Amino acid sequence: MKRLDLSKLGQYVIVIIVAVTLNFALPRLMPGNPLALIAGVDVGLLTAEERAQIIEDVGLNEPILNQYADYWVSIATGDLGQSYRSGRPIKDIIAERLPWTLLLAGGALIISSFFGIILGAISAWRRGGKADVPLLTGMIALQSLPSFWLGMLLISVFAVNLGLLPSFGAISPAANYEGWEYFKDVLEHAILPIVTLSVLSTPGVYLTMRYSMLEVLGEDFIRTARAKGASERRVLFGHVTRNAIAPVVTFLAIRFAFSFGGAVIIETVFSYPGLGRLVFEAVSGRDFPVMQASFLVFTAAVLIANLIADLLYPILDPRTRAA
Amino acid sequence: SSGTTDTTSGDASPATTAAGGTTDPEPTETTAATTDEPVVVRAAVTGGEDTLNPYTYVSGFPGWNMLMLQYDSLMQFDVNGDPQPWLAESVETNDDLTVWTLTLAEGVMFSDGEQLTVDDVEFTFNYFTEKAAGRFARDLRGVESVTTDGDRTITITLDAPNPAFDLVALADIPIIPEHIWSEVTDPEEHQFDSVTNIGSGPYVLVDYVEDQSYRFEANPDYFRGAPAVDELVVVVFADDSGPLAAIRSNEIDVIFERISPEQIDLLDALDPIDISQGPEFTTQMINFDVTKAPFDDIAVRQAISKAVDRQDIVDTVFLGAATVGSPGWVHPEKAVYNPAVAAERDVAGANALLDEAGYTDSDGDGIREFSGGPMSFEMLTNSSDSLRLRIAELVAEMLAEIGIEVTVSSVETATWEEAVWPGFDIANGRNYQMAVWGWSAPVQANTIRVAELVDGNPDIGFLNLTGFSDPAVDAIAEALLTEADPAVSAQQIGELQVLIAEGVPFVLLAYPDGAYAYNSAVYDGWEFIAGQGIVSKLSLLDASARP
Amino acid sequence: MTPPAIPANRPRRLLPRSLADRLGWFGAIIVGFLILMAVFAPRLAPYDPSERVARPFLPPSSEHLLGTNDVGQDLLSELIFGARVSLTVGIVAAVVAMLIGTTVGVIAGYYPKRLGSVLMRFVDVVLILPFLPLLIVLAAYLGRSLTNTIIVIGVLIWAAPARIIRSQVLSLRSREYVLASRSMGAKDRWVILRHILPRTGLLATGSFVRAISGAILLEAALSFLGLGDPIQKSWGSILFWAQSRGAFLTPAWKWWVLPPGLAIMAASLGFALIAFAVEERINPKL
Amino acid sequence: MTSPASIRSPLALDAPPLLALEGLSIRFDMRDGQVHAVSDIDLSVKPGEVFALVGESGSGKSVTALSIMGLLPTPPAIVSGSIRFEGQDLTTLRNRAMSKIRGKEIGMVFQDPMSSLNPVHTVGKQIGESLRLHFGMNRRDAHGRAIELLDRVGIPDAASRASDHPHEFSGGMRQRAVIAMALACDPKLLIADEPTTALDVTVQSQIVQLIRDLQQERHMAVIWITHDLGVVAEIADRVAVMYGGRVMEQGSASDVYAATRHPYTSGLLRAIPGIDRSTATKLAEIPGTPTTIFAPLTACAFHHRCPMTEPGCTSSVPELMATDRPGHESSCIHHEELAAAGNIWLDDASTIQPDRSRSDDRVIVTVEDLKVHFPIRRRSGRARGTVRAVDGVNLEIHTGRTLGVVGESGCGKTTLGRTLVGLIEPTAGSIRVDGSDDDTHRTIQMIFQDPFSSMNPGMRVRDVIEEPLRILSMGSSGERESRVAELLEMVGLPTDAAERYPHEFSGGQRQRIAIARALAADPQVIVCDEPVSALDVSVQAQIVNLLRDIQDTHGLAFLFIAHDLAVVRHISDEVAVMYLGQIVERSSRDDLYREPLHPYTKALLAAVPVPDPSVSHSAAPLRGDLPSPSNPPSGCRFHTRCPVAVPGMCDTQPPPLLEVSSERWVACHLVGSDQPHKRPQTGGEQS
Ligand SMILES: Nc1ncnc2c1ncn2[C@@H]1O[C@H](COP(=O)(O)OP(=O)(O)OP(=O)(O)O)[C@@H](O)[C@H]1O
Ligand SMILES: Nc1ncnc2c1ncn2[C@@H]1O[C@H](COP(=O)(O)OP(=O)(O)OP(=O)(O)O)[C@@H](O)[C@H]1O
Ligand SMILES: [Mg+2]
Ligand SMILES: [Mg+2]
Repeated sequence: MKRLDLSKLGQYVIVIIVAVTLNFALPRLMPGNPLALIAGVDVGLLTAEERAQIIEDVGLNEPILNQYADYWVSIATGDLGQSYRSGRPIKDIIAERLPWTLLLAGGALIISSFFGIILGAISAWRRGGKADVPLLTGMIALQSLPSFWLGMLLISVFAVNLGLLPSFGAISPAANYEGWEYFKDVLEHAILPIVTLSVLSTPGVYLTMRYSMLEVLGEDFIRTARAKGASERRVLFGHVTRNAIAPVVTFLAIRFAFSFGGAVIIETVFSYPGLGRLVFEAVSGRDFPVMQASFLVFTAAVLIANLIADLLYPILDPRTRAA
Repeated sequence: SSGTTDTTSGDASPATTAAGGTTDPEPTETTAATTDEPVVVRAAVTGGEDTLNPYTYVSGFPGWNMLMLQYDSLMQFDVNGDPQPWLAESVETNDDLTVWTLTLAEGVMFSDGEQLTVDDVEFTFNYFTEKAAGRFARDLRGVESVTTDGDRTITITLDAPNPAFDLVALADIPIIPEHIWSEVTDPEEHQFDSVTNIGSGPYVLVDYVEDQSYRFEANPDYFRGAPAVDELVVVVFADDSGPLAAIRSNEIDVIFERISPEQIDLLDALDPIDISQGPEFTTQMINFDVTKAPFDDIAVRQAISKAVDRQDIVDTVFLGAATVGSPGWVHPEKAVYNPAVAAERDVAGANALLDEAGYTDSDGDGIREFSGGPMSFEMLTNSSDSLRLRIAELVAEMLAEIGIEVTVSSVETATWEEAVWPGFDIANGRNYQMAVWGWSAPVQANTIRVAELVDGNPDIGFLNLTGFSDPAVDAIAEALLTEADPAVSAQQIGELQVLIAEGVPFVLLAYPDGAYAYNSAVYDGWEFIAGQGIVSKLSLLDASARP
Repeated sequence: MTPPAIPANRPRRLLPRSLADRLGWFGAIIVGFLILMAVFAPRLAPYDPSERVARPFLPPSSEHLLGTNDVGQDLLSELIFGARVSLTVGIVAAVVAMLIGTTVGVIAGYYPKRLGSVLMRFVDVVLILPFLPLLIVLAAYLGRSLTNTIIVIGVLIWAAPARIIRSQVLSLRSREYVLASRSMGAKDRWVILRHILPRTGLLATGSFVRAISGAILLEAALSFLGLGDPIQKSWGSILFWAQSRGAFLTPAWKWWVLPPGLAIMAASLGFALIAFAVEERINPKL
Repeated sequence: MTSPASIRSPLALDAPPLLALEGLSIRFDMRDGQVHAVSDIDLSVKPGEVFALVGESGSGKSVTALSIMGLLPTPPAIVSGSIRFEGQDLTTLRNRAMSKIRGKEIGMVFQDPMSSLNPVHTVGKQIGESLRLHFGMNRRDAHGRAIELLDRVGIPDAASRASDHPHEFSGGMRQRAVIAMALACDPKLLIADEPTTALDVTVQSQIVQLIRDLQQERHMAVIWITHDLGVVAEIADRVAVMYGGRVMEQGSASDVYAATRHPYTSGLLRAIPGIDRSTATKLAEIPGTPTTIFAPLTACAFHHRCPMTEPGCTSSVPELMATDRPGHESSCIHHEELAAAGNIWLDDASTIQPDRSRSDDRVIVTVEDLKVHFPIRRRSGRARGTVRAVDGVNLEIHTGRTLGVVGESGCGKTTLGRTLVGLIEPTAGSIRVDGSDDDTHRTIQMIFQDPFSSMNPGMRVRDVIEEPLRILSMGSSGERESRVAELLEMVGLPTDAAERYPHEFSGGQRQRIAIARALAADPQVIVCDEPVSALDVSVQAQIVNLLRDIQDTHGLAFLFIAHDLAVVRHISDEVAVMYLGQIVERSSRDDLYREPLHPYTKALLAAVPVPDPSVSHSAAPLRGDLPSPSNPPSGCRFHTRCPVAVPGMCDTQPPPLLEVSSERWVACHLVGSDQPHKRPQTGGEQS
């Protein structure tokens, strides 16, 4: 592998700086304040001094630039501070939430890439054929489904009416399963949200794959491969798919990062204890440190995904390797 | 009020629960017959409440209610919402309600086996006073001293008469163990867990997964007898529809949140699911900025109050599951309610009022004008409460009939709060014209708190969000706060209701009922406390142990 | 560098495109139908959707084909009028997005060095912006109204078209006819207005239609989360009410939840199909 | 290096044909019409012979080749007739059986070597693939064999290059690799579809040489597809000329060239500028342009453009007929008259071009020490080096005269031209334009190579031609309109063309529009960057003649950039030869072509194919490929490829461009007045 390009790195740095600044500014630009959250209950009963004390305790009275500088320091030291609401270190909170979101996003990534790539390949290979038309139409239709609606309907059908799967949460509450039981429990809870996320992201993979395949199919070297006497199978797997996969992988990387953001709706619908729900709650309560930290995680996810895509691309497509 | 309760029934003697007419065999009998078949109840809440220590719970409801499963207060609400002796066997006061003398019950243990003593009570009062934390410190304002006398007597001296001290403090404050908390110097920073979640209450929090679940185990040595429910699992949902799905799919057994009105009949119709319903003291009202034209004109406010059809709101929005709002603030279920202020819808009267006061539609577009232009206002609601949104829509429809145009603006909750109550301090003024607003149950539960809502002096009327000011109202409100004689106090409240109905500091529309859904096959001993609902230790104790 | 054998008059238009065309027409029919519905809503709808015409929570009947909602408004009428708001928001938000996206894309593509890479970094940032707080911030400063929902959606979705248009402009700016124009002394303004923009237009059409499809979905999601304007009768807000009044779990889902969901899907699908057909046509390689 | 081919018997002329196409027709059924790409042709290829299929763009050559390989997309292609390979009808074979023949029995080389290699696999793997497919070789053996093959096709250091990816190869190396791939299984028939068209003349002659050697070594049959009659003359045993999906003429190479029996063939041959043709006359044109056949033929496909057309030509489709020579067939019903008459083409070729005296011209553009350097950027945008595209060029352009610029691909011709018109900022040096106002754009205009992409497809022809006038704010709209009409007439297009769109025109017509546009602002200099290299030979002549006419009537100066030395010779007054961003020789046209002085010029000229099979060609004149312009060789940039380079001098000191005789500049240590003893033989005395 070639070392990472410096100017590319510089661009990442710029994006990070701007994104972090926005992450800092957005919560503070929002109307409302975190007082109620920090004070706990019945904020109306506080005296003015008590209010001031609370604000001072969390450092919100400091000049905005100092707060901004502190935020950078906290990022640099990896200490993301404490939640206003629970007072717990945000590192711990994120460490608890992230695996669940990763499970959903990862599960959906695997499922949607599996179906998306295979179906996309079939569709492109038999373009305009019996499989392509319904697949294409169906995928575009799936892409048009409102995600929350789909999630709610799935709950309604599979959890409420059929009673097959749990409707909420990541594990059965307070069940304390172990080993295989635990695994099964987690799986059962993850099925509906993963299916919802997958239904939403498969069409994108499919369309990218189909498009990419069609483009490769039009290339001269496919004709060369046939002229060599390669069978259709071999052409498909040895030449077409291999060449078509690079854009799909890039798409998947980005898609994976964005499913973090998409998790907000899905995790709310399924009461799933991931990062998306954390953000939603932090935003409603103006839990500044949690908001900042989780935006940071989102930003990092997108940047890392981009980076991975950038690093993978030359492996998948030798033309882009530095000469 | 004072009274004593027999505390000897500590070891759970089997007793029949209220006739619930369930298909199940009588639950406690089952418990007795097969002791290895514990009663487990799974409850749902919306939004986490954190670690449920006195400094870390989040909301007044159901956070405080869940907190109090682990702790006890000196007094305990009964089904009517009145405080009754609890940890304190007896509660006595002097005539001007400044000295409260309590006798502690015997043999009360914390869940770690330590005895609960008067020292713990004294410690608790001092601790909450010193370590500022909103709710309980405020309760204790005005406490001059707390002294103990022997093993069982505690004397609390107040600097001024406080007729509601039992309600706001004695029945509200959890007694915390000195041997744990004396080492906690900074409770805001301190993190709690099941080791330090030590109380004397009927339950022990044994398991907590943030934003997912709580598991409470019954305290078999509870001083009022072992609870009827052996294990309570509280599941945290992200939104209101999650619990509704889960109770249908049999994944939970009770919802610890009020269900919305349309669900009442639907859920009740399902088989093992029953509904416990009763009056609650939450409110739905219209606020306006009384300091600005035209709401500074009493005629306009009165016209609005006359023009709204409270019954229609109760019928349409709450499908009947609410009480029509009293223009005088006090809930009709309350003893001190003054029936003379009952609301009558009178559109013609409202129009006449406005015409008289000079608000006419001079350009014929159906909207009246005032000095500042057309009477066209924005009414804020918070988008997370859909019933409030509907109320706003209906009010807009109703006010259109008197030539006032209302545009409903639904905003996210914090934004709405910030506009109506900037920084939660009325000194910051107001940034709205009209808003649908509501107070939580405690404000209504303690009737004399009405002073906080209407007094023109910000120190007293710190919940006076509309900026209302009327010397007559102020005078009565302030007198009310220290009135020791219940009869006089009732008289004053009666007058105040009339003044409020006339002065219209806000337009009270309705008091929504509380309705709770539960699976009666699993447990049906739920007790509805007036004004508070079913989420309380009472629901989980044997009927005989309830006050 | 100079393969001389550029195939003369190879008929590009002769390639078979029937599938894309058929799908495109299918999409156009759906969209046409929905637009007619929106335009003639006052005539088609049996009732005024904002008027309480019957008891709340009525199941379907001959008077109210889809029953009534939680305050007794006719659901069918809401659905029909909902097309107005949903389509308007979708289309106008897409216009906003395209205006921003095209401007940024064209400038970034035409000046790819400094200005362009700065702009593209900006696009990157927009793509990773946490949209929930952004939305609340925008709504707080702009107030809550249909116009602002439109602006918010537009601001959220312009980045994708900007990227596509930029890459198109990058390739256009080195086309020989652009070089020809510049060799005649054309200023950037001339080249952009006369050559780049008109040629980008076609591609932008595809992005535009796709953006409409996305904007309709986004409007529905925002309304559903209560971040739109639930007072407006859009399909998303019908679902918001259905959700907040528990209709997903009751038999009412059949007449309260399904129809608006399908309407959103149909609208989004219709535009997506048109976009697909348009893009397929533009790309001669496929 | 034993190959199975060595067992095969030598060429047997009377042997049964290896491949026989009988009644082959190929049609494309599209939704909005049919294209009749090939109509009922019969062809046969004997074992071991080189059979050339010649014709202009769209004549059906590639389609024919693909149908032999069974690689036409069906649908939309519909193939009828039979294709017999060793007696077996390939059209009846299923795909599976066909893949056993593809690659093993018949190998194929495609035109564009870059796109015919799979970018993600190494070159060695791709060559080994057919061995593994057909001989079941294991990975290691296949790789070893691939290295041998690469070595055989002349890739230096084959063992290490085999694990490179295609993008790491230069154009010429890629084509060698593709050839190695096609030959891997030692096929009996090699089909080469325009294998040299994308390559420089220098590389082209290397490849031609290579295939000829391989063909003789292995006794395989080759079908060589090309539009370039020059290349064919060097290699083919037999030739078939196609037009409009029909075979026009077929016979041995010498017969087809020397005793042409079809008007189309003779027209083509005359239209080729030729390196040794007289430049005093105009090029011979074939009027009209090749067209696509949308309906079944009912007449001779060529009758629209043929000077001999008479009713007999349109009454039926003429079949191939035997001519007066054995094995030579023609489909022209007049072939006997042709045999008698010789040339039937209207003799515009005898039109004498006006002679240009040098007395009345003046220098209009002076370029001094021009340098254009490009930073090389990665995908990420970071600079990683510099391409010295133009590196110190001095020249003058004279009014009314043409300066031709030649050189291999990538030597900086285009960059030079674009810098002149202001498209590229020079890195150093100056461009001075005399006798004009400050706006150089009014003085210098440009014509681009690709007539398809140089016009905005969304604009009407009128807008296209008007554009420079509007940009330079010249004339009122009325004046502009009449100017457009005037220009259209000048370039030989009907006035109603103004309202139509560029895509409605053929390549040649579009290039006329481009010329009209360049003339619109009445410039004094026009930079023509490969203006005819995208055009068919028959049309190319029309455009070259048009340019000359316009120059004569308007006294314009041209900078004429081309890689085709014959075309440059025909149009230029003076020629500059570029190598790696520098001019290595500059001289008057006649001197240069008669007596090239610089070894590079000589090599270029030697590589030009001559459309005459009787002229035998010398071996490939130049070694290797053009070095990278980002890292040019030290000293004389040409020393790495120069056959006469003197070590110690040429590789250390850069030779200056010296005026070796009047109006003649050469940059070579071995040429020049100061070193007469080292002057190469050909560099005769100049006065
Ligand atoms: N914009 C550019 N950026 C970087 N390198 C360039 C650029 N334009 C041209 N080059 C490089 O400069 C060199 C000269 O290119 P140029 O196009 O002038 O050659 P040419 O002689 O016209 O070749 P051809 O005959 O193939 O047109 C080549 O190596 C080319 O890759
Ligand atoms: N896949 C296809 N679909 C439709 N028409 C085609 C297709 N391939 C070729 N044709 C048509 O068939 C005719 C012959 O094309 P062919 O590629 O054989 O020409 P050629 O002689 O090889 O020309 P060139 O020199 O441009 O390669 C042309 O008119 C072309 O438009
Ligand atoms: Mg008016
Ligand atoms: Mg008016």
